[in-house]
Amino acid sequence: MRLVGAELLNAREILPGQWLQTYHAPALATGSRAGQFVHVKTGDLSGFVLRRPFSINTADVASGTITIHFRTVGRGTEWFTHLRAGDTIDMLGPLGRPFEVDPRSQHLLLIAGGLGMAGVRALADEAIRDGRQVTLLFGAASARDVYPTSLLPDEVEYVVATDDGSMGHHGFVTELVARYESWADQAFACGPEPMLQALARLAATRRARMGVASLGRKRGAGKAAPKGSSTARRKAFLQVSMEQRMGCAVGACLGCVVMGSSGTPQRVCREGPVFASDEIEWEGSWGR
Amino acid sequence: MRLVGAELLNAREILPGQWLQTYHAPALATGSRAGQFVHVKTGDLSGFVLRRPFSINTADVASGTITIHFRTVGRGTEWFTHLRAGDTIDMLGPLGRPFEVDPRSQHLLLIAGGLGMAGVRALADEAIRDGRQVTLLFGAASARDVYPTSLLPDEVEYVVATDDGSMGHHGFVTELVARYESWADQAFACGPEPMLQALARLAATRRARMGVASLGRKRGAGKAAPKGSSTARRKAFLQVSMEQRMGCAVGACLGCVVMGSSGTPQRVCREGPVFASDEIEWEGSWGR
Amino acid sequence: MGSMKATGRAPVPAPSLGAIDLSVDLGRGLVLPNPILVASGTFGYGIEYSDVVDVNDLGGICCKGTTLKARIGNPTPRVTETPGGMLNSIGLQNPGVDAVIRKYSSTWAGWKVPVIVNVAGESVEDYVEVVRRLEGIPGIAGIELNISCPNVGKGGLQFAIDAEAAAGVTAAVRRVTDLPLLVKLSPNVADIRPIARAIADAGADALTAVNTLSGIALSANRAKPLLGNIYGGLSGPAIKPVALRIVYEVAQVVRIPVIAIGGVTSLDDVLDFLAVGAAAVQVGTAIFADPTLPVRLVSELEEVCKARGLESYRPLIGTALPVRTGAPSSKGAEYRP
Amino acid sequence: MGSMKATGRAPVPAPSLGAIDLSVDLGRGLVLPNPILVASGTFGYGIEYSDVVDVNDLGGICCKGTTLKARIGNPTPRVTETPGGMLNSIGLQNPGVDAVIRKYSSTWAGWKVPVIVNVAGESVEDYVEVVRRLEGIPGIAGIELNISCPNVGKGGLQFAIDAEAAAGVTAAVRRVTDLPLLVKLSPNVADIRPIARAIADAGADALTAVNTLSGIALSANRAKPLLGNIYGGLSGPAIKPVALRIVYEVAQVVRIPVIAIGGVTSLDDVLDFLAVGAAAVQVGTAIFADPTLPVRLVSELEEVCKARGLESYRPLIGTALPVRTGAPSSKGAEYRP
Ligand SMILES: Cc1cc2nc3c(=O)[nH]c(=O)nc-3n(C[C@H](O)[C@H](O)[C@H](O)COP(=O)(O)OP(=O)(O)OC[C@H]3O[C@@H](n4cnc5c(N)ncnc54)[C@H](O)[C@@H]3O)c2cc1C
Ligand SMILES: Cc1cc2nc3c(=O)[nH]c(=O)nc-3n(C[C@H](O)[C@H](O)[C@H](O)COP(=O)(O)OP(=O)(O)OC[C@H]3O[C@@H](n4cnc5c(N)ncnc54)[C@H](O)[C@@H]3O)c2cc1C
Ligand SMILES: Cc1cc2nc3c(=O)[nH]c(=O)nc-3n(C[C@H](O)[C@H](O)[C@H](O)COP(=O)(O)O)c2cc1C
Ligand SMILES: Cc1cc2nc3c(=O)[nH]c(=O)nc-3n(C[C@H](O)[C@H](O)[C@H](O)COP(=O)(O)O)c2cc1C
Ligand code: FES
Ligand code: FES
Repeated sequence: MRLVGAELLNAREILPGQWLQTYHAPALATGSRAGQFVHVKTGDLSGFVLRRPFSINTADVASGTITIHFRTVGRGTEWFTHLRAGDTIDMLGPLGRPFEVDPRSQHLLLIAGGLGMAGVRALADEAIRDGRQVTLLFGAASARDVYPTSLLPDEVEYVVATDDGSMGHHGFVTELVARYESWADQAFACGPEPMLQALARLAATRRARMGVASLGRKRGAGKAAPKGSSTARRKAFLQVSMEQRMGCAVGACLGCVVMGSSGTPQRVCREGPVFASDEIEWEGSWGR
Repeated sequence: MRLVGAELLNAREILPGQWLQTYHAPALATGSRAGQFVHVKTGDLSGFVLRRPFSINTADVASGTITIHFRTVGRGTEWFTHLRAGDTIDMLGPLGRPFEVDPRSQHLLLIAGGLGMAGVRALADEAIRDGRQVTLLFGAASARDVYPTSLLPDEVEYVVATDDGSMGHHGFVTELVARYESWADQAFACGPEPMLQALARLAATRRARMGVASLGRKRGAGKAAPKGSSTARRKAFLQVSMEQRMGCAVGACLGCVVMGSSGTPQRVCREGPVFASDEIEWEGSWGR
Repeated sequence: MGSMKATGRAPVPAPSLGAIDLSVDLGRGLVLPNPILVASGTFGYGIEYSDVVDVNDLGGICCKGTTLKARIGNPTPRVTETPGGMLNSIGLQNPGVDAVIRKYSSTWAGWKVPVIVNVAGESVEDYVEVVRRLEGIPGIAGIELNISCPNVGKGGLQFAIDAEAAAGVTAAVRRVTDLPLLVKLSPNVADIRPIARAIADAGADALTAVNTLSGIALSANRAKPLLGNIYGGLSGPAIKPVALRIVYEVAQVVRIPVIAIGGVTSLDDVLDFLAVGAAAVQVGTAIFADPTLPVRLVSELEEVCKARGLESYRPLIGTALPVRTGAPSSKGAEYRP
Repeated sequence: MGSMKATGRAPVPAPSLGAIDLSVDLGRGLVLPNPILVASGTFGYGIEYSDVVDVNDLGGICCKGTTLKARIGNPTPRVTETPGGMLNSIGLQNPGVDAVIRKYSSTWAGWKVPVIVNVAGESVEDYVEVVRRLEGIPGIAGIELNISCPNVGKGGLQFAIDAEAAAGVTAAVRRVTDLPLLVKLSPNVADIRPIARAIADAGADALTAVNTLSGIALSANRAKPLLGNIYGGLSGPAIKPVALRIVYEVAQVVRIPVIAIGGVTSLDDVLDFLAVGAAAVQVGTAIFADPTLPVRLVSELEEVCKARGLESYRPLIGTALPVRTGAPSSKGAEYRP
């Protein structure tokens, strides 16, 4: 984790109200892994008190740049849209724990809902780089909100679902999962909590339903690594990237927790944002 | 008084930490008189709660522009220095009551201390336009803070005093007044309160000291207009432009008062900012 | 009204076709045309902003605090900005009740907008006498008691921080007037609920919440506090979470209308205060930066109702309140953070 | 210390040549290397920011609130931003005093910076037992009592809003420990002075002021409050004028050191709090946006002293306080704005 001055090189509104910004920040480009995020400070005369967390959407070591992809949902995100090329802002990162891909996984299923794309986007690059096959299922409200293919690596199989059927599958992205479940060695998801919850249910029943191709089973039930450890996550079929309002983003304030299946709150900024789906207490009303 | 959107055309740092900004605001350029001010709103994402008051430094009807001249003393004034040409800000104005020049006054003595220049600057233009003679006495800490001659009309006789003697008279600008007191038909001042207080003392004793050329005497003591009326001010030898922290700047909040010699608080934004020197209670500790 | 606040259901007077019913009935015949008022001390006597605001578009005007005798107020400086807010210590400068009546009441009588006179005093007798003089004057639609004043009778203890004193002054004023009586709560207390209940029981027609938080700022050289009066009142967006909390608490323990004040700068703020049970909202500090805000809020509120297919704004009231189960709580301040 | 605060004159230990003496003596052997601490709950256990902050540059660390048993804390959301501030309702999530000692005390023992454990409880017995277990553990330099908690024994009434209860818990804890005892005041009271005096008389070594103001925020759909716990604590620049006022009041009525907290974001804020009588300052919310701020403040404070030709920062303390004439005031809250 570092404090770095990141210079805005380029900003584009890639979708209505959705921005893609490229920053020069070599330390972050080099030091980060897919699934991690940055905590970004607004300007001195902005009057904002808290930083804003954004996933590292892509990282390019060669050019020493990272991108963030965000939607303007409030005053803070709007503030960032007023930045101009050449402006430098203060980023704290890379933060949180990354996605853990099992070395033996060949087929990665990425599932993104809306802005969740920014959460898994970097993993697509990493996986392609490592010679894996990637299918990306993306769900949006309608065609106008669909992330442009042009911004994805050609190698990625990109499947779209829209709530209104204006593009791709008519319905929820989760409905597409069944088709790829057996093909996939592991799945990685980011998006609205109900979507992640639905996926977690599928994952939980997966072994029972399909009997096959669960990495867990392959290596025998015996030597299970401790929950939450990188090893355990690497073995998990489904990893999810969670969101929560944040204060410090370094584990100090306990503002960002989600309830763990262990019964103890887990810090999204420290134990997360990526979790194995079985680490989270999906049922129950705590904090919902 | 109006709410107008003013577009920044041009901004220059004319002295260290002092800025001259030109705004396109026809309604203000046309409708305002020397001595009035504007109450300016900072931007929506700036986090500031109050507007900032600035004298209308100059107004040009032809181009529909006004200028403000300010020093960065805090976060608000700093905010204005970050504006770029083309940005539009919200100005409330013209506000307050202007300087009142007696039609028969030929020789006007303007006295400015530091940023007080912005308070009397427009009066110089008006007086020259009306064919009057203007001597402007200006006091600053040191040569580096002296308002550039190039920004004044050629017709103005410009006399400078500096506290450190690095330019012009070595000492306070008030020490220069004696030389011009008899020449002047009326005097108009803006600057730090101690300076205005010193000038008010001089003005109060003027008739006794000089016996001559007091407009008041010329027209006989009899028919005195009510204190604070434009007529009374027009007859006053010395008019001062006061400063006070402001909320509304329209007379509603009573935040900006100075104690009047009448014993009732006077609103700088409404009865002022210009007052005849004898309207103010200069002695006494109230509000000091 | 109380239950209405809690549930959003209320006898809605049939609105003139198409138009949204924004009217607020505060009782005793005082019906505000809409729920957006301007707060005492921030809009003078209603005339100062007339160049830029048509007062008749407002739901109501609370004029500057008025006392029995004229007051020159506190020494300057009287205002300064703070992060997200401002401090003021005007010290109730005003010409006294008789001059206020003489100078403004006839103008007010000509206005469609109800003018509510904010009344301050240093003893129960002061309040009573001021209100007695306002009683029956055309152009005066109601009274708002500013009880954040020291009770000389009680060694300077503010009426507002003592349930008994607050109820006492309310009851005394109630006895001498049939004017709609609003009482304004102070946020500078550990638990507002017993105070709010006592004032309601003493006969107030409505409560306004909140007045300013007590704070200070320092002069540049730090040799003394900045404000001439040392202490000032904190207002503006900075205090909104506190005001929202207090309205939330008060709305659950009284059955009279609550008028919310504190940091309103946008329609979202208005909707927030309605949601925690306010029947109307006052805008104060925000007027200084944005004089036309209150009038814009009225039309924006109307738009929202239209967009949601509502005939009245009332269903927006109390949506965030727990549905009241049984009697109002009498519990002390719970553990918070 | 008291008179020192009021006058700026104090026995200044001869500083090592050239260097500015920033040390703060809180009594019972606790001498902070400098007057800039980090506030409880905003700096975890001191280890979380270690990548970007060298804790040994700090004047002190107040760790997260610690209770007898482990607490999972409040439901989420737990934090949100407000104008000029933030609301939090963590609900004292912590592993319990024994786990805190086990996990962190040895690390703390290795640090130069004093670690002060912030203690919370729901009964006098809770507080006493937690402190008893902390007593004598290497690495624990002092205790900060967070008394903004409901006193189950008193029907949930917060210790902090009741002078008697506050003094009671202070005295009880005092009896069982020789550790430096700081007690943290709540701003949610009408008059802090009697409470501060009672706590000082009960044996506290220092007071810290202030904790958060009680506030709420609403969820986007306004169906309920945003925070899982409904109520949250308001902190950040928004509350600085209130914190400054409280420190100003407290410093005038007690003779023990006051440590200021509330909205510090710059050296100017530090100097303001010193000027109203604080002997030291805690930085909280500002750390989230600017983790290196506290450390920078230490060197900036040193620079200011150098620039003013001071050998110690102590002459900066209390400059804005009225020179104390006679006994501390026992007057109630004056009329403010
Ligand atoms: C680990 C992580 C990664 C994220 N990555 C992205 C991303 O890549 N792209 C993107 O568009 N958004 C992302 N978000 C959400 C993003 O942080 C919020 O949309 C943003 O903070 C909203 O700020 P605002 O001031 O515009 O909204 P406001 O609602 O005005 O913000 C008010 C407060 O709530 C917080 N807040 C509001 N919504 C959220 C939210 N959904 N999650 C967390 N905090 C919130 C804000 O940070 C602020 O403190 C991420 C969130 C987390 C926790
Ligand atoms: C009628 C009038 C005309 C003015 N004309 C000019 C001008 O032409 N050029 C110029 O440089 N300055 C002028 N001033 C002063 C100018 O308004 C302040 O310098 C400015 O408001 C400071 O804002 P800030 O946020 O930078 O300072 P801060 O100190 O951060 O401001 C804090 C608060 O105090 C107020 N404040 C601080 N200093 C002053 C002051 N001297 N007078 C009034 N309010 C103050 C601010 O408005 C703000 O509300 C004028 C003031 C008045 C009343
Ligand atoms: C300059 C100023 C003067 C005020 N004068 C009064 C007053 O005379 N009587 C009163 O009851 N409240 C007075 N108030 C308090 C406001 O009416 C209001 O309760 C408070 O400012 C909170 O609302 P806001 O945050 O929208 O400003 C004053 C506030 C300000 C800023
Ligand atoms: C996220 C968060 C958690 C906090 N937890 C505690 C706590 O456990 N115990 C405590 O005494 N104060 C706690 N506080 C209050 C702070 O210590 C401090 O008193 C308050 O935030 C005001 O200071 P600030 O404005 O600098 O943040 C917490 C504050 C925040 C923002
Ligand atoms: S945001 Fe502070 S612990 Fe995660
Ligand atoms: S600033 Fe409000 S009355 Fe002058």
